[in-house]
Amino acid sequence: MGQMDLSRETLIEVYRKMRTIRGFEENLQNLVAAGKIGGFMHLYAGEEAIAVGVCSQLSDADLVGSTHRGHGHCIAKGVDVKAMMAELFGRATGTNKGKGGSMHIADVDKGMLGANGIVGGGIPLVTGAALTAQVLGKDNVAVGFFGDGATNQGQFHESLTMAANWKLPVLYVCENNGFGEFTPTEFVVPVKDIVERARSYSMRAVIADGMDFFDVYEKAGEAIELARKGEGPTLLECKTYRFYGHYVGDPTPYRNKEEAEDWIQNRDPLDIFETKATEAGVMKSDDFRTVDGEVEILLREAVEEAEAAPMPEAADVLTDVYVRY
Amino acid sequence: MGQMDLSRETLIEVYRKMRTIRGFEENLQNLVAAGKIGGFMHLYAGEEAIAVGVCSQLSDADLVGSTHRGHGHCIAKGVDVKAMMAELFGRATGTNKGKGGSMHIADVDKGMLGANGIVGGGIPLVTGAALTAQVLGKDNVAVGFFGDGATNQGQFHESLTMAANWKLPVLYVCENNGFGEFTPTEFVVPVKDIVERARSYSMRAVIADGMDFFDVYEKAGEAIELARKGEGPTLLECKTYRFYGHYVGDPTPYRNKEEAEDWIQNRDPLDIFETKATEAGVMKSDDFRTVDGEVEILLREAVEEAEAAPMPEAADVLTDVYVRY
Amino acid sequence: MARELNTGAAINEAIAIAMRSDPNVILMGEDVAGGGDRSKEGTEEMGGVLGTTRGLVGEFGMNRVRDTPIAEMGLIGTAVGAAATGLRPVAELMFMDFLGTSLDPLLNQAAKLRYMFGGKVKVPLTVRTVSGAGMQAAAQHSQSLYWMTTGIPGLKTVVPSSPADAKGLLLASIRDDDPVIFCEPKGILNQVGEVPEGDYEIPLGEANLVREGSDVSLVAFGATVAIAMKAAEALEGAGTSAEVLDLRTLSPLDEVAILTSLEKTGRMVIIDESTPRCSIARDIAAICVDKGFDFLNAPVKCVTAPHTPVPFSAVLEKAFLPSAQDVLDAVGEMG
Amino acid sequence: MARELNTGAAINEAIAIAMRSDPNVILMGEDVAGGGDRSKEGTEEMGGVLGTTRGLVGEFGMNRVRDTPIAEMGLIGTAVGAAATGLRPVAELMFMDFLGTSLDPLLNQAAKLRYMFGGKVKVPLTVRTVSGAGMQAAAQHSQSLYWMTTGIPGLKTVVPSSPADAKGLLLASIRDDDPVIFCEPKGILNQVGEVPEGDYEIPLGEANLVREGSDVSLVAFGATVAIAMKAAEALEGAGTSAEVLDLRTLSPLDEVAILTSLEKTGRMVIIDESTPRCSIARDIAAICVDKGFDFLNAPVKCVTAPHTPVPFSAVLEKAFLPSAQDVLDAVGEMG
Ligand SMILES: Cc1ncc(C[n+]2csc(CCOP(=O)(O)OP(=O)(O)O)c2C)c(N)n1
Ligand SMILES: Cc1ncc(C[n+]2csc(CCOP(=O)(O)OP(=O)(O)O)c2C)c(N)n1
Ligand SMILES: [Mg+2]
Ligand SMILES: [Mg+2]
Repeated sequence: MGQMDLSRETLIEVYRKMRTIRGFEENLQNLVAAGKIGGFMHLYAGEEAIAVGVCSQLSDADLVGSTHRGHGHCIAKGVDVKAMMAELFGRATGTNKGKGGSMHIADVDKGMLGANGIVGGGIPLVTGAALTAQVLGKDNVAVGFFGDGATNQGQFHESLTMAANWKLPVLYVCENNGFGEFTPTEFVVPVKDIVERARSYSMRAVIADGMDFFDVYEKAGEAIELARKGEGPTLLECKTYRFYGHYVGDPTPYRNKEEAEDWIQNRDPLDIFETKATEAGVMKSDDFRTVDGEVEILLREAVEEAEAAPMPEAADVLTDVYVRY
Repeated sequence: MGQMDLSRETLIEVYRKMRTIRGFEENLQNLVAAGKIGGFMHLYAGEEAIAVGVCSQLSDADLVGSTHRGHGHCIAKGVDVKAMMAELFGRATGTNKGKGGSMHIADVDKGMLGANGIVGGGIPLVTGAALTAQVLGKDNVAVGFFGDGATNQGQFHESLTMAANWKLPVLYVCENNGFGEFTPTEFVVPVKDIVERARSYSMRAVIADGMDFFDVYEKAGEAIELARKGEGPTLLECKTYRFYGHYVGDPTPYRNKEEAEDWIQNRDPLDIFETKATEAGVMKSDDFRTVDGEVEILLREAVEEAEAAPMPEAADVLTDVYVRY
Repeated sequence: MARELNTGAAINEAIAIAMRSDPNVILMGEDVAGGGDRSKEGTEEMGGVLGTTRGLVGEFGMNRVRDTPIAEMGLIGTAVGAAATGLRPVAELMFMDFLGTSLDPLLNQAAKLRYMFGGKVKVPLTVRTVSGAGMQAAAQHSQSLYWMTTGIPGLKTVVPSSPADAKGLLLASIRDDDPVIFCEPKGILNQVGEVPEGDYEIPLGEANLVREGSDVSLVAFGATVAIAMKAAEALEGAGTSAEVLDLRTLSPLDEVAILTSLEKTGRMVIIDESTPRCSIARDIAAICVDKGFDFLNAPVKCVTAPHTPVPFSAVLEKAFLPSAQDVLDAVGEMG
Repeated sequence: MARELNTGAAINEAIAIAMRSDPNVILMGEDVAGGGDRSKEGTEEMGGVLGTTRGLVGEFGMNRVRDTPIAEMGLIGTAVGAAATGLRPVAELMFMDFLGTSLDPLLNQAAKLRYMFGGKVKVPLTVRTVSGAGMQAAAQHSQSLYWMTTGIPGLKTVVPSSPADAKGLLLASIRDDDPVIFCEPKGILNQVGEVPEGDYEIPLGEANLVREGSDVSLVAFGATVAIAMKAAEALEGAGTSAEVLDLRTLSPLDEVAILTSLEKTGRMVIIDESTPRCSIARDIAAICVDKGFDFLNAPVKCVTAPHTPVPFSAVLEKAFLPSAQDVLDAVGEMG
């Protein structure tokens, strides 16, 4: 696919998603630091091109499973940003009625099977979603996002084995950001590229530049098409970097300062997108600044409305465990 | 290593081990059918060359972890055959005082960390044994035996990842006998050769003919030497076949009759050994028949003594849970 | 004449009925189809290591009856994902001991998704699993871990005590919209009994009063119901009238039935083949000393296995398992 | 002046002392050394996600302080294998919820090896893990699953309630020859208190009577000890003398101390931050209604969280966790 086959309207929406994710995370960084939001918070900033590159090719019927670093996948999959913000504030109006928080934010109506606090825990879930599609003969696909660290989990190995055996319509997207918490990937993952691991499942595997929306879009697109056609799963490794620490508050002493600077200054996925879309003559600087402004307003409203929204009732702690009691 | 570097004395002991395993399993087949021994029973007959090929190069300080199909590994590692038989009869004189049975038969003094009823469960245990050696700077190694089916377990994936990262002195021996219970390997293991899976750990991997003692001996020997020298782990895949069903009583409708006949008639590891050792002029027919007779006597005694041995006291159910109560 | 089946066959029939009546029901697990030659679909298959699912692949085909790798975390996790997205999977966990290799998708996903998502998803999953001792299968193949699944909010746990109950409870479990752990105790798998034909459900959460009595309540479930019945007969001989309550479902628990029986008799023994600490037996005893305090005329006794792994030797396994004699002793100790 | 430390620092000190006094003690877990530049051993490290093990790699080096992959089954399983072959590993399971991904080596190996082998092996493993709610970490990072490990014969389970206890109990756990699950409740991690210098052990299996009283026994452990103390003070104001027993160890359990207190007061409330079914609270209540029946003057009350997952929102998490008010209510209900 030529990268500029996408229309201006589409690219504007792509940029809007990426900008929204970035802004959402920047807001959170401040809100958590200010003590307004509690819980464990992992930010997606820096990895926007992956979530948006993949999810912009999915419909609501396609199912996505995510990680502890899940805000980006939610926004990319079309989950309402205001309801997300309300969730993080623990409000009754949140996506999960305040019961989930950052690590469990979800919206099944949008095909978002949830962030997941268990590293590797989302992988079998999307494998199961793909199984549903296959058993029922539907043409929707499932996509599982996970980190480099998660590829060491048994759940990764077992799920990919099953998907390979059954040729399930699933795309596994590894967001290789070079670290699992504070430990560099190369200390604990004994392969140079994560794609090597696909050989254990005779699975199709592709590497993408996770900072470049167009590269992710193209490679994910092929894989999704193959999956829809019944040609089985792909492991897509996206090389990326997280711009903040592992969690909000992480002082990141473990990472190389120059390396971090280089990624943040020179490989920002939003900058790369802007440059490419501008150079191709499809979008103009104004387009970007307009979106920037709109996103800023949206997020400001999201925070204000979330702060003003009602808390759940204490009695709500008892509901939603079972369908039938 | 030239295969006939081994002395006649050594080869006689090798054959004795293989013959003992075969005879042990044949006895069990009958004893279980006769209702004299209870529990779940998985026989090793057909795979003798692997256990003996590997374990004949290990000392008591080298640690071995096994599977539900563990009698062969125990005998090869030097566990007392009479105590083993007593264990299977549930006697107080058994290796495990009657508390373990077939799936947990063990003798840590002989470096045998036990059969294991959990598929894949022995793999982290031997990885830990190798860690002990590395931390304490000892030169002993650990060996984990497991089936083709076990390579689908998360414990396999996680353990090999750790061993690769740390270059642990461990040899992983996959006994690929073409089935996991009743399901052919190719239906559930999405690689042609199990060694492919070593790529996921950048691990050295070798295939051996599991029916040929000499091939296993040579390839295991190299791997053990590398491990002892601190050069890290190897995955050794041994192609083999189990002569009986998955468990005693399994009618094996799922396996191809001709294929089974072919393995049993033409690829019996004892026959192959006898032919090679005879052709090389190191052992004579008489040597074999002498061992056969000695083994028969040993096993007859083992069964008689086990049957005559005392049962545990009912009160023993309460002991050996904790070191300190 | 009434038709008799063993528990395994009753379970097989329940699965077949559920699959016929709902195309979203699938069966998956290690060897549930049963290996063999895939070109001859439905022939020669083994149908699970104990043969419980034999023949189902023949009727329903390999799209709906799936052999999985030996990978419980993946198998159960995939079933959870399938359940959350429209299927109603029946997943077989060959032995309950394998919760060790499959806990996460049950503990952290199936049990919690609905709650974490604010009620916006349901997980209609049934995990069938063989529990209990009695086959000399030793420490890693004999555990009664239903206390573990009962302790996890969001899961339901069912333990039938007869072929007929197994069928009706399994049908109800499969059709329940919550994740259910359905235990098949080794002690009842070969038990033969009358099993009604056709489609029927036994509701989850309702205990079954299998014998009425006035002097002491024996609360049991699964394989211990037979022990309780045997003890009740012996007690009758000695002039003590024992009531036997079969819980059928451990979660949700029929507290009303338990307390009603306690109110009637004032004395209770709970018989549980698992180990004692944090067991179902103790859970129920605690409910009695809280909500049933005024009814109590004697100590509540728990008859359980000892706090040890399950031993192999027949002699030891027998000493490990609770017996009717243990129940009589407990009643005796009550004074 | 007495030296004060928070619980995390007390734990760090205990590990350092254990490692200094025995070369077979090693520390392993995800980020326990703390990532960073391996060429500068011991510098800049994070020391665990909560910083508890900071600095240890500097003193003991990377041979004895090992960062593992995010692979709990492999990490804990390897630690079990190491423990069975001569080391005395301290393995960190970052959060107790991750029992989901690490149960098998604990349930089916560590807990059973000794028994299955007829007593011929020991597994001197300590698994340190953070338990409990209170940080809005939601359903998958807030569980108090010590009931699960307590229910497994062969494992010991320890839950300290203060920095000083954490240090002494951890030293005893590491030196114990059985596998010990050592819980570090979120509720006490930042608690500051006096901690004795040097090497001392607090024996496993002995409860600590932290407050004497005559009217009601409050049995607590870990983070609920503070709740019990608060309730005891409030009760004192209302003229009720409450005794507070800190269990310290859940397995082995100090039944004598529990029954002695019950004998004295005749009334008991057990406070447990886990969910109710098959909980420690109910386990103890069951012991009371069996062995302590003659001492009982009132229903035994269990104050626990409800039978739900742990919610995220602060309002809901507060409603989920037991409070001193809940204890007062329970005492009130006893009549
Ligand atoms: C089963 C499990 N183990 C450990 C953790 C703690 N943990 C949370 S995020 C994380 C690092 C994950 O690394 P990676 O998969 O590379 O994702 P990233 O954070 O880099 O996006 C860890 C260890 C967890 N949440 N779940
Ligand atoms: C965790 C676990 N899952 C399933 C089983 C049941 N089981 C016992 S042996 C076996 C087959 C193992 O196949 P493989 O690893 O190839 O070994 P083989 O029997 O062929 O020697 C299975 C599924 C088990 N014991 N443990
Ligand atoms: Mg990462
Ligand atoms: Mg096999």
